[in-house]
Amino acid sequence: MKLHEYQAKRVFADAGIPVPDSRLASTVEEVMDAVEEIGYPAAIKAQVHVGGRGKAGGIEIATDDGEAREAAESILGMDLKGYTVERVLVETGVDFETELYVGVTMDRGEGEPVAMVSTEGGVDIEAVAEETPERIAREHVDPAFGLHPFQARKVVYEAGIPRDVAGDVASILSTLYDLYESRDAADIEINPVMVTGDREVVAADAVMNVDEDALFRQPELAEMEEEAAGDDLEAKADEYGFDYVRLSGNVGIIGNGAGLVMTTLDLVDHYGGSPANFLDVGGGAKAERVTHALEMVFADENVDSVVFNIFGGITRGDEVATGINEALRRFDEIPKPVVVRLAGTNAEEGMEILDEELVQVEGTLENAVQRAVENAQEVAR
Amino acid sequence: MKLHEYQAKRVFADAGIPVPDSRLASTVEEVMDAVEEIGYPAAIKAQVHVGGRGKAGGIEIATDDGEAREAAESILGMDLKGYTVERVLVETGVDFETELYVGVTMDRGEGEPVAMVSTEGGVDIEAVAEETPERIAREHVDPAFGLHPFQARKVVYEAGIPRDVAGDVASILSTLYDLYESRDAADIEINPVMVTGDREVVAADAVMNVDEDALFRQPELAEMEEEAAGDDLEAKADEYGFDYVRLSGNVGIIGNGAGLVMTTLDLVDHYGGSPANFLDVGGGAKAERVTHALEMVFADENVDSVVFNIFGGITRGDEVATGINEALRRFDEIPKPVVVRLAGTNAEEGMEILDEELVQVEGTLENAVQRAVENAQEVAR
Amino acid sequence: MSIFVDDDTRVVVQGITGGEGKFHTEQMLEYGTNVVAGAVPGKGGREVAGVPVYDTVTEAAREEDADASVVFVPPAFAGDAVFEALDAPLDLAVAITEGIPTRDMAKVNKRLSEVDTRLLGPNCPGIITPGEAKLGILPGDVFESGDVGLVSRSGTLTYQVVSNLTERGIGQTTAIGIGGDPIIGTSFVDALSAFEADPDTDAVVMCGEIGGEDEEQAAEFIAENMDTPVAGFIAGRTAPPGKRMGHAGAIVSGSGTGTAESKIGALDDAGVPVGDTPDEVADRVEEFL
Amino acid sequence: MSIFVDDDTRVVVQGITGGEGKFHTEQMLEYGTNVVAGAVPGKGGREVAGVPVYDTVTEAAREEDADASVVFVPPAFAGDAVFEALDAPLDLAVAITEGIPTRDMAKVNKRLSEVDTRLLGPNCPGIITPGEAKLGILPGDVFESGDVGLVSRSGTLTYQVVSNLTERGIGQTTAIGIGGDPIIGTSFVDALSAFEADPDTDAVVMCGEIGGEDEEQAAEFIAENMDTPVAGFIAGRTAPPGKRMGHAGAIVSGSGTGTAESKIGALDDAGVPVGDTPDEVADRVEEFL
Repeated sequence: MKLHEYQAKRVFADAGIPVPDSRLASTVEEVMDAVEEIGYPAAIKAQVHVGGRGKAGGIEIATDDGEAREAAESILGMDLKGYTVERVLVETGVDFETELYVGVTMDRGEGEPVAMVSTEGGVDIEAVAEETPERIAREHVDPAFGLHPFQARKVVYEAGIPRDVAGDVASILSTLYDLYESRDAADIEINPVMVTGDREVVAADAVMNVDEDALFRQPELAEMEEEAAGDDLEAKADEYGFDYVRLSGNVGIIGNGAGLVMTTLDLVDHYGGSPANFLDVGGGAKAERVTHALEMVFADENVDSVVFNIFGGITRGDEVATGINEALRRFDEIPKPVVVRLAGTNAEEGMEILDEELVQVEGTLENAVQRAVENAQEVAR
Repeated sequence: MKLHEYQAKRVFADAGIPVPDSRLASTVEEVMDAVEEIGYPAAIKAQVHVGGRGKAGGIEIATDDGEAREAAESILGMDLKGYTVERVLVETGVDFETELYVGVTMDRGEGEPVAMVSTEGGVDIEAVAEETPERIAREHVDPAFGLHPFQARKVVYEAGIPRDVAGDVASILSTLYDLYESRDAADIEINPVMVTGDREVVAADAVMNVDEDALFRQPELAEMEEEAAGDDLEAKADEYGFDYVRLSGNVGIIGNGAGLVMTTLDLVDHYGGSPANFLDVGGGAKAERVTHALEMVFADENVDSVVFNIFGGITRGDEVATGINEALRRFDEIPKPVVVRLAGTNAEEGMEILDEELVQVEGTLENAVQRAVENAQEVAR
Repeated sequence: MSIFVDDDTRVVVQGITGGEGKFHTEQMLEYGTNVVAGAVPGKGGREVAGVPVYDTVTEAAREEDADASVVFVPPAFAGDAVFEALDAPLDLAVAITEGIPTRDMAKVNKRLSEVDTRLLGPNCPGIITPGEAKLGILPGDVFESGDVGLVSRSGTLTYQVVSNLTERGIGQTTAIGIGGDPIIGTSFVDALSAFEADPDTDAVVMCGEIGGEDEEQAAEFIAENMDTPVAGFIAGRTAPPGKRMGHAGAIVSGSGTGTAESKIGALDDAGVPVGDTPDEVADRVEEFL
Repeated sequence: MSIFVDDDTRVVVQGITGGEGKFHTEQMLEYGTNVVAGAVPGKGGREVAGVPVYDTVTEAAREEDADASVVFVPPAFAGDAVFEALDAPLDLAVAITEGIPTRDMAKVNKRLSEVDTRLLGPNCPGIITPGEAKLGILPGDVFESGDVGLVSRSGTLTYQVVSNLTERGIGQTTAIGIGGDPIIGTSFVDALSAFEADPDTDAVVMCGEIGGEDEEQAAEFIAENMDTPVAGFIAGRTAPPGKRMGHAGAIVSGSGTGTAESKIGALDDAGVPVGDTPDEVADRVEEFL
């Protein structure tokens, strides 16, 4: 779960990391009130979950009321890569000399968190990591001990941070690690940390992703979660607790288990079709979940055909079959042809339960996918 | 640094450990107000730093006003093993079925904390440890990870705590370990944890010793420290920052370094004398500290003779000699004969500085101690 | 022969009194697995499916001589349950639980480096040595005893590939789901190395997926250390970058690492034929035998 | 020969810019110790007594090829400083600092079990190989090169016993103060075992004190593993139970463990003569040679 910049900055500021003075605003008038309080120059920054806000026109610097109003009017309500901007953060413009990068994430290869510091702040850090990895100093952290103070200093000095701000940057990194650990962050970063002319350090941006699996013990952060904006179907999937990704093709795919669903997508592609989505109903899916899954895929207007691929371990074929029948009986007419393939636990019972007036039953994965691809081609024709 | 029961209970209660309702009282009237609020039966418990309060008459149970007043009058102001009782804790009497023991301390052999649980609560746990060690279940804790929840459960079940309260006792132990760790305790225990008829668990006593070396980062606990009651000289030593222990003999001993001072004590004994104290002026002792040390030892009326034994590493012989001269010149007459032996860094310079009108100088430890013992025997004669 | 588990493995089920714990204990017993105890704090003294329950894993291991556990404990408590298995100590812990916070698994991972216990998972279907023992939730009747080892990051994909093998009469020595999380105990390399050492395993199937670099490391290991032939499958060829495909580990990062192309390329370089479909994997295996 | 340090040892001083750090750096240099660097965060680029200062121990070790450190950092930061020395990694860290919180040392102790670095101390006077190198605060002119190893929990007592030896012309291979805290790095057994392996050490003096069970363990080790003769001294015979005698570790517990009697008895049983006075210890050593 990704926090908005303004939310992450609140978390950082509460932990003692210096951030610029700022106000959240959702109308032009609120923006004007905010700039009156904080003065100029002021940054007006769209609060949406998309990368590259700046380049896309989501961040403006205003030096007077006219510019502030113009920026507010242009940003509020704008469409930023499919997301409507409903709020902006109005923030004191920081007069900086240099921009640094500080972050903590999980190195999954090592199974350990890694703290990162670079003097290449203010730019796309993934590009730096790709092109000049030596410009990012890294320090692995033993998760049982946490980040030792000496490690924070070490990585800061190895990154080449100037000595006069090294202590402050190390202190920000230590706090960032403490937040990473205590707030169950998946990753957490400040890009840039701005260094001002009088050698103060300020967190000019704030990124924090929270481990979804740990939200149960982070009630304050869980409260910050919003209904996923943007795609209605992805919001719906969140509500149902499905792993769902919308894609651009026309073959709807439902299955159980991430690997098998991915494989089904790959096979659709392999047999000349194009997947419309990834939808994993999860283990032990009961009839109701199956119904919800079918409803979701039918609701996607791009979908011309559906393949339903269940290999039962925990999930039982008879329950899936019942769910499919139930879901489909609600329709006067089946909106899109559905191919079902059941295997594993209680698969035979399931096959018998399935109503062949409603669905096409196939015995192998390959056949099921091929038939669904053909169905889609027919509908599209 | 040892907390009083009432202080430790406040720390425990703030952390969520159930404790009986209680009030602190320093007059009989305050005791009567307290019992009116909390009702009967009430325990009235002397708040002094001595073990075995109960046996020594420092704890009484009152079932009515008459008994409460009588207990308050007898306990407040009483002398308990040399300490005057100035405060009592007035506490709801708990109607218990069984008494358990729960504690955490450092196992120095392993260099790891150890959590301990026993069904033998309410008695002298050191006696249990001595006589029936198998009645105390122990679980070592990896200090990098802390006490895992499973470890708390494991040690509780292995101690034979009844299943219906095991979860609650494990939870108290987990909290106790968190306090041990976060509050820099040297040891921490509840003896007894009382189990009531309706299977509630309550911390009926509370012991917490804090690592003196960590008080700098425990400001709340440091505030609870009082001037050491009881021995005025030990209080004075605290003030000066000396390691000082008062003993029963008549040869005053000042030295630098714990091992060497202990050895000086042992030699006094070896040569037929009896040490009056252990006083370590520490490393790098300057003239002022030496002066304070001499004043302290002279102030002990048991002392008939003093031996001053310095082997300089950090500590320099010339500075010590200057301090001795300064301290002794303040007296019209030297109250007790002082033998000085200097060795190590700048020892020769020191020997030259020493005023032989004030002190007797010896070149070896053995000679110095023998002479001090003789001096004491002469004075005592 | 087999790796990691066989009919001598004595299993304790952590969380045996929960819905899934109970259901799969019955399934495991029915399969013939030697389930000797359950462990649930506060539930000691009961029985589930005829299996005695203890309050702690230590007690279960001591009283019933258990050497392996299957963890069905809910995610909030599962990290602690794995620590308990490592402490007992057992030889093997199989963590079925999905959704354990990463922070908890990072600490488990650290402890794993200090002990001898093998962890499978979390978020895995378990392990099966057909005809001898299954520890986990795999549907037993898909598997058949034989000569092929299988290791996979995914549960249902494992069943799919195994069914393609079994249908052709190709049985398995042992099949292992290592789990789809970013931090797991046993890796591809660990499993491959055990299969290489097993004289009865004549070929191995490795089912990878997008995300991470475990498949690339496995390819390197195979090229350098394995004589036993390996066939591969990689799920997620059509997955777009930046989208998490169900498994917490299955994500192609924006910077291009973790792609199916990279993994398939690495396996190709190591001489591992990669099937385009599960059935093609079975073709490759058939050619080996 | 010698143990742990010699004239090849390249030393970094942690906390070199502080009062004690600076004073003892000068003393160490004067003694001939190969002090090659200092490490103090934020003070990189300076010089102290002609020695270059770095911001981190890692940098100091890399740039000056240091393999040992002496820690003069204040107690609140000394635990972290030791971790830094272990991480660099150095072969030896000597922690002079007194008063490090026990919680910090418990964590250091855990890390010590995971690395190869040797820690001496904390709360110790250091180590000296007479004529070659001293790391710490020991007064160099008390020591004399020779054939006797010495290990002690106490600083000034070490100087006392050594001066009794030196006065008789008995020199030392290496003298080690292991420190008076409850949790220390190198133990008596560690030091004794190194002396036993050193062909130039013909006899060893071990100065213990009340508290803990290290002397008892040492006695057992001597009886089972040592051919080199050992003479002992135990301080604190007259200490009453329950009173802490200066050192945090020097306390006879109420339950009777840690007494001088127990330690002297154990050494007697191991065939180690225990002197009543430091001079008597020198007598025993003289008899060995």
